[in-house]
Amino acid sequence: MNRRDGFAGWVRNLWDGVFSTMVGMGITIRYFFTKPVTVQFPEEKMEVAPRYRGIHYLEQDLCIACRVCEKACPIDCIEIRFKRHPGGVNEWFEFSLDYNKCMFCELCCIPCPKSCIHEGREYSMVRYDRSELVLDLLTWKGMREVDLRTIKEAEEEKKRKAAEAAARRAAEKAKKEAAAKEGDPGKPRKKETPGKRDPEGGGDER
Amino acid sequence: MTDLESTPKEGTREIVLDVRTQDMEINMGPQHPSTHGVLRVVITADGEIITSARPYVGYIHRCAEKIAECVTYDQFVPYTDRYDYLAAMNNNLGYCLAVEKAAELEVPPRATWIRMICAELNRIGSHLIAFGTYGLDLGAFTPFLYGFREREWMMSLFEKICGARLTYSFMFPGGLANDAPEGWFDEVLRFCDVFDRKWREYDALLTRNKIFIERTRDVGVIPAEMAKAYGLTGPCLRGSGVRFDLRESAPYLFYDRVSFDVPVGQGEMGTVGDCWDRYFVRMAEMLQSTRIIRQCVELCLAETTPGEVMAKKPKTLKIPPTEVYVGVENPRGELGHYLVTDGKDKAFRLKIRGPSFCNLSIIPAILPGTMIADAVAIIGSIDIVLGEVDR
Amino acid sequence: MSAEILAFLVLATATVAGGVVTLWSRYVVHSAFGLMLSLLGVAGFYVLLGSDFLAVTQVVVYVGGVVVLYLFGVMLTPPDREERSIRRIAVAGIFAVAALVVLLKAVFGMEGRWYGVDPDRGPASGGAVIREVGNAFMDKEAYLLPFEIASVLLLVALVGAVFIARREGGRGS
Amino acid sequence: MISALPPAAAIFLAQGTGGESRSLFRDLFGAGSGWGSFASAVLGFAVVFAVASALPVLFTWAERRVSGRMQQRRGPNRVGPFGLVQAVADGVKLMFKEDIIPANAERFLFALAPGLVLAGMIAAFALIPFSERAIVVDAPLGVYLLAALLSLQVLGVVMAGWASNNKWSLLGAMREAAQMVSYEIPMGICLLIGVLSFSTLSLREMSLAQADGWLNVGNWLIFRNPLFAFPAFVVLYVALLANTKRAPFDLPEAESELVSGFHTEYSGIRFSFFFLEEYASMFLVSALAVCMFLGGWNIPFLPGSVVTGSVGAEILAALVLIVKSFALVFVMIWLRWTLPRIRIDQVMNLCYKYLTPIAFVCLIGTCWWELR
Repeated sequence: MNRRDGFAGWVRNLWDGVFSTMVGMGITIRYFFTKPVTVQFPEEKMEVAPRYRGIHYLEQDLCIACRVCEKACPIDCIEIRFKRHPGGVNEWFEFSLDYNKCMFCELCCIPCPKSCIHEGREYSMVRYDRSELVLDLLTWKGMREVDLRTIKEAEEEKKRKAAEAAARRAAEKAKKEAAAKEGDPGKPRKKETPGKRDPEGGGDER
Repeated sequence: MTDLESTPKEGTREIVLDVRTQDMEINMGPQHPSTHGVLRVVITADGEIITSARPYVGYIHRCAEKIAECVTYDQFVPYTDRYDYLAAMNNNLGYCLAVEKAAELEVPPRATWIRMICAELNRIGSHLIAFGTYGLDLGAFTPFLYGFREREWMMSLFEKICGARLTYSFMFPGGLANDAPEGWFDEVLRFCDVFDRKWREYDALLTRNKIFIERTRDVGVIPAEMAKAYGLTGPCLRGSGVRFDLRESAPYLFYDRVSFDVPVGQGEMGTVGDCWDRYFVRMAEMLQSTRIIRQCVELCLAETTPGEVMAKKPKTLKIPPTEVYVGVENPRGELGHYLVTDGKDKAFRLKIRGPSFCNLSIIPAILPGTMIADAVAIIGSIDIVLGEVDR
Repeated sequence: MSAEILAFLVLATATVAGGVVTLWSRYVVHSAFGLMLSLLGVAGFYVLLGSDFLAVTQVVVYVGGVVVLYLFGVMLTPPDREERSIRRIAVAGIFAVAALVVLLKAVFGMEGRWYGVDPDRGPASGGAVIREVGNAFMDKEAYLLPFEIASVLLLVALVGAVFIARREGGRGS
Repeated sequence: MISALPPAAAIFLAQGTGGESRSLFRDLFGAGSGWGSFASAVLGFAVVFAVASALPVLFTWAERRVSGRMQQRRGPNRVGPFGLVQAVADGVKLMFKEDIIPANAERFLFALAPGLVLAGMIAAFALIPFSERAIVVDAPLGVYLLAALLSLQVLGVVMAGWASNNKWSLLGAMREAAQMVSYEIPMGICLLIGVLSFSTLSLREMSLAQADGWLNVGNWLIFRNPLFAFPAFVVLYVALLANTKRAPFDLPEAESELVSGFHTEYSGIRFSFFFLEEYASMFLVSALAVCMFLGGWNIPFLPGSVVTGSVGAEILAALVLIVKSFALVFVMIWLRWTLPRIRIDQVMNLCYKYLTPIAFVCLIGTCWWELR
């Protein structure tokens, strides 16, 4: 199509060059008079989608410290340190995410049995130092008032149960001693098992 | 400046008038504005004419294949995003298809349709980068930003469906992480319409520009036989006039249910297989992609109901010993995953065939004899992503 | 000391320094740049002499053209690290001394001031010089024939250069 | 500093060729030789340097704003109103940046080159007639001298490329040498057309000759001789684009090919010299084209006789010339952000196969037109 020799080709080339340049210039000048599409970042921020995978947040009161997220993370950027107390209460020391490594793949959120870790809509994370990029997601450390109460209650419960059990045992013993009878497997059902993995891959968390 | 004290290399040669010139050895990259990443090409040049070129790769090798043996099947998905980071969806897709084939998972049709839409959208996004950076390589800045403008919309579509803008980790073995949110399909259709209009603009601004044509036609010609011999795939192969597209020749997903053309290079501006042909194949593919997307959206809405996007699969996927190979048509060519399993929850071996790596292999063959400016045009027209070359 | 003498001294220094660099440097490129300096100095002399047309021509032809072509030709050459042979220096020296003698004779043979503008003539007006030059070139009585012969010669040289430079089967377009 | 020497020398050269000039400064110091002319040279240098370094500030801003808008971006908008002070801020930054000379570079030539590049451009600025009297040096050889000075900067570029001891720089320098030497031919021929039409070499006289006529535009060269002068104007414009290394002829610094071409190794204040040169010469060559083809300072639709004499009229005329030149600069920017870059052999092709023949045809046509 573009191959033509001799003078006709010369003229054709010249015309093509001038014409296509004009067309291109027409396009650029048209945009010259349109509004820019730029978003002026710090002043105006782009509306992120509801599903945006940004900086994590943790619903700590739901979290049962099952460490599933820690295991699911392909790059081991989650570190969880806690101490389990009676009454299903966890004394929190650390639930940190290393954002030097984190790649926001959401793999930690998908298997969570309680759906308590989420990727939020915050995305701007500017720090002066790399070490500051290790964020602790905990909203409280250690234990709350309510936890202490729960523990106390649990301990009291335990004590009561123990006492009851002791009493029962004593009674049973007495009974056993009195006559051979079937035992009571009454064991306190306290331990929460990690929930089954959500087969829908987390589903739509909206 | 050349140094005569070094012994003349094989590049030394005599040209007209007995002027003895010594070739200049230039390091193009790894830090060079137009090597598309950390590619290093050692060029021997006689003035402006290249006499030999040797690419060196491996600067961002990240052991993706080894990592695949150390993480579970689900956990590897984020890594697939990262080899061809411009087409993360397509990488996700290729990997998931391989795992699904090995595990014999049944993927719900809605997930398949959405996968197709995402793959094609990402193809557009990837080709837009190819288009933009190619303009950049040839000195035209504006098309780059126009391309980015449309790509931005495409990325926000992905953000709406999966929450990420570049590394999506959206497809998992068995289906998708999420179903499409409300109104997403409509926006996809709107995007297609607008994109088709903008495409005409790109065409007028860059594709049909005389300078652009002169820079790209008859440059870096890859004959069909040579392209096949070097194992090129994707637009590089089709640019040479070979009609080979996995979506057509070995349909996966529902590609056999939609109609589309496979653009091949026809030598419209010069020789078949020149830079312009490769470039134009990409441009034409973008239009085909919008065509596919429209059909997919229509069929998806007609045939499926929302919600069902993940196959039933065990909590920890364990695949009995088998080996599979699945190739998908990535924007840059055939992305192959060869997966060997051994019954554990991790792959025994995963071999990734990156299209860019194979396409790159042709550089030493076609660069000699061209000019340095052409080298930039040729490397750009092959459209490599170094993340995938090195993996 | 008038400004003119100062200018002359500066220009003379530049010219001679350029010449010395041209001769002494082992880098051919340095020589070319030295030549450039020397030629520019000569252009400055022409300015001082009020011959602006000649000065500008000197810049256009020698500095902008000849030196650039030299540079283009020699830019890729390595430095000449060979020992300088006594014979070459001797031959060059003989020529240099001979030229110096001739030049000195010419200089001291001049009457009146040998720098600056001839006080009797006054600075030549640029416009007038060009007109004179143009007329001389186009005048049948003056230089028309040599001018035309020279242009034909240049044309032949041009065609010849194109013919030589033409590579067999060059690239398209 | 070494870098400042060549510009001073060049302005001296330009002053020297002034002959019986009627420039403002000559009037101020009395038209004599000796210290008066030296002082006027110094003053002229100062004025020209000020103008030539103020314009790039404006043009870099314009370039970035215009390119931004053409790409649907905003361009600089943080520093000062509309980001106007951005260029100043950049200039200050460049001044305080570390000035690096590569270890194996030719230190002397490396330092000299930026000045040499600037020299021709600055001296050429002195020759532009902003109005009938606002002209630093009214050389009778105007156009010829200007062409000579423009041809000087190639030496600086070649020197920079060679002295950097960098292969990319060297390649850029070679491209520059080839390009400049080639494009001087069509440029020269097109300038010759102007000379032929007005039978003078002085830009001031050319501008004067373009006054009056129909609506005060009829005598502009491109309207007076539309058949040949207009194509010649286009050819000249393209050749000047190549001469200023502007896109699509920015091969010597083609950043996608040669990293940054001849100024790859330059940084800080020395780099700013190259930068200054590029942007100032954009204005310079535009003003040259305006003076020759677009009526110089003549105001359209306003008879020339109305606006001569008074100081206000002079300022108005200067403004008109500046506006016209800005228009051409805008087209340069516009072209840069539209077109891809040409390959070096195509640059040569364009020059020798297209521009030169067209220019010759225009020259012969103009001869016929003037003799008609």
